[in-house]
Amino acid sequence: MSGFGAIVMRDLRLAVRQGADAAMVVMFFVLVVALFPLGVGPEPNLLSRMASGIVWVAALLAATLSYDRMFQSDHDDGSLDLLILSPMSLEMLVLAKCLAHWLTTGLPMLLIAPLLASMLNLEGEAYPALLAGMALGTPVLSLLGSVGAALVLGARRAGVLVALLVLPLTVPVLIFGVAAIEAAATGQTSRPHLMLLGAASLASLVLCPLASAAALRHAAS
Amino acid sequence: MSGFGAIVMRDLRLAVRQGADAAMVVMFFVLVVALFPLGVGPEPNLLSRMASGIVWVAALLAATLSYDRMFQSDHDDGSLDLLILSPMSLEMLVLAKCLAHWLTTGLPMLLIAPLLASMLNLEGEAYPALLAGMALGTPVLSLLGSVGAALVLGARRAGVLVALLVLPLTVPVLIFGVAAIEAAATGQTSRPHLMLLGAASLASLVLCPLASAAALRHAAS
Amino acid sequence: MHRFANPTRFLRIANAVFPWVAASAALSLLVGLWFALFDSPADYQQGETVRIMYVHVPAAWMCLFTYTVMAVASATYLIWKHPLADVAAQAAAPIGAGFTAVALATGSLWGQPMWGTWWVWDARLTSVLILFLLYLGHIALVNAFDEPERGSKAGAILALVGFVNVPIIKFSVDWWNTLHQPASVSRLDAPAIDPSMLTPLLIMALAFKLFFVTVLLLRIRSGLVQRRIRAIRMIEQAG
Amino acid sequence: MPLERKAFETQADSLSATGLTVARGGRLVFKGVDFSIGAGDALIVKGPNGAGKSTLIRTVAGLVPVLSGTMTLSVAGKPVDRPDVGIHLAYVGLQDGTKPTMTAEETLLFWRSVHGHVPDAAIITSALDRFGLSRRSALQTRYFSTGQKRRLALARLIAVPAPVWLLDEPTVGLDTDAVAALEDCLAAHRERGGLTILATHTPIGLTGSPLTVDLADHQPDAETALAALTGEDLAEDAS
Amino acid sequence: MPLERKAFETQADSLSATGLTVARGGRLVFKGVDFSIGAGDALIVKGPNGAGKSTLIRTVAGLVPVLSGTMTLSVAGKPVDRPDVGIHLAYVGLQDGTKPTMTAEETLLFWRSVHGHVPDAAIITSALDRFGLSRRSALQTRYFSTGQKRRLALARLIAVPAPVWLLDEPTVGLDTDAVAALEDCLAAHRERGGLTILATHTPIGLTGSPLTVDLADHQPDAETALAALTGEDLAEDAS
Ligand code: HEM
Ligand SMILES: Nc1ncnc2c1ncn2[C@@H]1O[C@H](COP(=O)(O)OP(=O)(O)OP(=O)(O)O)[C@@H](O)[C@H]1O
Ligand SMILES: Nc1ncnc2c1ncn2[C@@H]1O[C@H](COP(=O)(O)OP(=O)(O)OP(=O)(O)O)[C@@H](O)[C@H]1O
Ligand SMILES: [Mg+2]
Ligand SMILES: [Mg+2]
Repeated sequence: MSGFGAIVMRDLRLAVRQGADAAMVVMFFVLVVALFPLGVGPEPNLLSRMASGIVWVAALLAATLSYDRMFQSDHDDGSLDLLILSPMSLEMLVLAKCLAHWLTTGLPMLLIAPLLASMLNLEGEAYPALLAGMALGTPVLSLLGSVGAALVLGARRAGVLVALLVLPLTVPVLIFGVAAIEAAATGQTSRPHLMLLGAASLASLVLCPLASAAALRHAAS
Repeated sequence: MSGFGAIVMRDLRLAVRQGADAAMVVMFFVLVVALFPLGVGPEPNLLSRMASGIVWVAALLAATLSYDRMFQSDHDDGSLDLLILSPMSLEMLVLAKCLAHWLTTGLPMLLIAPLLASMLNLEGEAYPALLAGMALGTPVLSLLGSVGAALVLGARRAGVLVALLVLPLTVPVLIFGVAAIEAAATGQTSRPHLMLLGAASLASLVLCPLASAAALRHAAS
Repeated sequence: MHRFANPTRFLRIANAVFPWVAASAALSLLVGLWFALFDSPADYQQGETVRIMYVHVPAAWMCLFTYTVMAVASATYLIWKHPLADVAAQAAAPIGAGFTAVALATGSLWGQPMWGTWWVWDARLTSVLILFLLYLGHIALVNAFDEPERGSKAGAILALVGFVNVPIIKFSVDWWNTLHQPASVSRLDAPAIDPSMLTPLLIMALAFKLFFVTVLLLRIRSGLVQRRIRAIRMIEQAG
Repeated sequence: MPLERKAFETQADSLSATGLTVARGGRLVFKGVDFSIGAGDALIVKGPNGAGKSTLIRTVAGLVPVLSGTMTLSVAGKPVDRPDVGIHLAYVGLQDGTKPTMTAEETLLFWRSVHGHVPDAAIITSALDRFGLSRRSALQTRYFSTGQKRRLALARLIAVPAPVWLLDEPTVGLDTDAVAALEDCLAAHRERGGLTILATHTPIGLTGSPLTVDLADHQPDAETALAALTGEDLAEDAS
Repeated sequence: MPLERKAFETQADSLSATGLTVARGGRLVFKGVDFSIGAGDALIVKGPNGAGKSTLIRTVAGLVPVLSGTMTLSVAGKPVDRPDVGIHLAYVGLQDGTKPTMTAEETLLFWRSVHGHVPDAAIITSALDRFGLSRRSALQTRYFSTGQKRRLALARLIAVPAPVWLLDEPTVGLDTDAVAALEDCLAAHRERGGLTILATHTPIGLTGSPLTVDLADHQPDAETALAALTGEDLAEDAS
């Protein structure tokens, strides 16, 4: 098995064995979505107007909570040193990590999002935009997250710090994702917004691994 | 200096030295509040209706992110073993920890909340209720947080797990806190809600240290 | 009561009573369902949808009941350290989660015709959703430790702390003006509801209780066996 | 508070255990360990990797629960009840309990006040001196090397006096000077009538003839392990 | 991919450093360290706590940047350029790099495939055997004791062959059997013409006459420290 595959497999295995990370992220996602109606009151029409925003904000926050696990534990137990010394390039390493992270975070959220949206009674015609948006947007979250996670390695209180670094960067995802849904809900086309999301995920697919790899190089020592 | 004071002082010192934890929690608080207008659109009247909810939800989430630091690092570096063996009672230890946590989390949020509320143009007459609510509510967050933080010690994925355990328990705080503001905003009295908050914080002041201490007792090994 | 806390003795008793409980559960369920589906009138206002009540209400009652059982068992475990109480609490959690899920599902199915929406964020519905998350959190916590002991203790403490939610659910409808209870209680308390509707409801409630006991016995048994297996495996692996 | 004063006036006369049996992660680690040491005695815990040395020491400290067996620390003639045992112990484990952003001096001062001692600059300095850290006393411990952290952990023994020392592989990562310093401290401690339990792989120079337990002789065989870990005994244990 | 194949076919002929000077945390750790070892040689890094042993080893591994001085690893006649050096190294530091929920076997298999080796059960088993872990091969490492984790970390040396071994206090926490096993491995490695750099406080039996660097002789005095840390040198270094 190639180094890439080995790392993805291992991270998935760890996620599954370590008390189902994926499940927990999803549960947090659900919790955040559940908190809002409590905060802003139950009026269905108000909620359905905010549905898209709430779901996306919840997704951002849930993802944020999960970033620290990307490299932190490898850093703490010394695995990262060994991975850096291994023959595989750091960029590949980062990509493998991001893929594993997306599979245990983005994908499950993508799958549960429609259910939550329906609980916030989102308009029916908006669902395709919601799904497409999340499918294009969640990878960006994982990729940007890797940069933040790599940058804060060795810093104390990495948890909150990474949130601070990454959240602002992921704001565009939030905006386009919501815009796409709004457009669909109001009967306009959501293609432009989705295109932008796609562009964002392509760009981050190219750039983020470079940035993360650079950060990782300095993280050792 | 008594053991209690020593622990409070030390935690504060650590918070200050370790890249200003307090500042980070507050910044996260601000970020979450800032995300919403982006998510749900900028209409002032809509926002002002949601202001109270948004601020409280943000407070809950920001607090949630900070729970893991209550005991985790002491657990990882072995300090907790020594604290458990020390002559001071675990309940006192927990109270000291909660006080330090509140001073570095609840208090700063309490101070900045009015500013954020005004950014979401909350009605003027609601501010006293907002402040009173947060003053009574944030201690509950710290106290309940200590229970969650103590429970997940040594658990895998403690970070997300603690969020899952504590958020549901803190929901009543959210509900009463928002209700108080809403009442004030709509010209009714917010006393009953504030009374309930006060009752909640008294109850948790008595019960949470016991629960946390029990959890800590089993956390070693 | 300590005599029953001994796993082996408990197993003997459990095995003895199990068939009867299971049988009566199945029977009452059949009878209840038959009444509920065929031998009870459709509601003059709700029409056939009222039949959802016969599943929803018992399930809803059970999700509160189960958590109470869990809390009591946990307290017993923490105070008297009965391993059996611990096994029982852990065995109850998934069942309770199941009942809660059913209450939520049937509730929202019922809500569609009644309130014109699958879901409203009123106090009761939300607090039940939170109860559901508490169940899941409990299950997650118990399984998140290397030391089974730690998981048990942590789970027990959480169960006790989380118990505050039960009265909140129970009285949410009285504390906050919600969409939920008015629709329900008026319907139940009103003389309009005649035995033809109340009897099946009560039979179903009984059936759910028996069903709970049945599954609980099963899970406790397998829980005890699991511990034995884990012990054996650890020994042959690590010697 | 009285609790806090107790800490440093005491003088333990004996620490003994009989039939100590401990399980971790659902697995029996060792069984039937007996020992008894009096004032000035040192007990060396031997055994191959994984025999249970660290576990035994943490058990004595009360950080790991015992499955069966008894342990008694008697101070001033009468036995101390379990929760208070910790007060009389100084435990140096594998983790150093140092905070990266606190200086060596602050660390020791903190532990003194937690144990209810008056902050006493002289003692702190002498403790740091003893382990050659005086030049680094004002340096944050994140700039410390492995061995320097270990030295700081050991300096706690001087800064926070206690009648019973529990040391888990104290020489790990220490250079020869530091080992010598530790040996002096041990000698002085036993002079004063202090008790010591010490797990180590490398030889440590100890005056007199220290007692030893070799955990290799206490490894459980399959049957006992199984019996001890399945419910029954736990239940009996609880009774 | 070629990168991955390179890893285990190589045979290093020499590793040398001249005038190695390193700073950490804005503080000069050691200066002017020179060494040069050829096939089959072992270099022992000595020095009191805080002298810079770990730092030196991590510097050689390329994990810590050098302030000034040069380092060259030559493989098959020609020097390897910095980024690729890691490929030829096996580094065993103070952290074991084990995951609590992965079994010993999985851990070694993972490191093999990361280094582009074919998964080879035989080698894994022999590696675990070598360090007396074969009976624990299917056990998750969270159940391992300190020394067992260390053994697993060392087993990596066998499971993932590399021409240059960098060992930082490899004997820490090992019992006598394990130390003996390590000594055998070292002998065999040097037989094969492998290079070894090794930091230790405790004596390790090494065949032949190993070279040594004593970092006590390379501690910086105040002015050099200052000079080295002011911009100029860094600039030169960068150029
Ligand atoms: C997902 C939505 C719903 C949830 C989570 C829910 C939850 C509950 C709970 C927890 C109870 C038990 C109350 C107690 O024991 O005191 C209950 C009872 C009841 N529910 Fe629901 N419910 C939902 C929807 C509905 C709907 C749509 C109706 C019909 C209009 C309904 C009618 C009733 C009735 C009649 C009772 C029994 C009366 C009583 O116990 O006071 N529920 N429900
Ligand atoms: N992370 C760090 N940041 C800054 N300075 C450090 C760091 N780690 C170590 N140092 C400094 O570098 C010096 C050398 O540290 P190093 O760990 O290499 O020493 P060592 O020889 O390995 O000591 P030991 O024998 O205790 O392992 C120490 O005196 C310490 O002050
Ligand atoms: N956290 C844990 N959970 C479960 N089992 C554990 C845990 N820690 C250790 N064990 C088991 O207990 C046994 C004893 O561990 P312990 O650390 O006491 O051994 P030790 O004698 O200190 O070994 P070493 O010489 O390596 O320090 C080990 O064989 C291990 O399998
Ligand atoms: Mg040990
Ligand atoms: Mg070192």
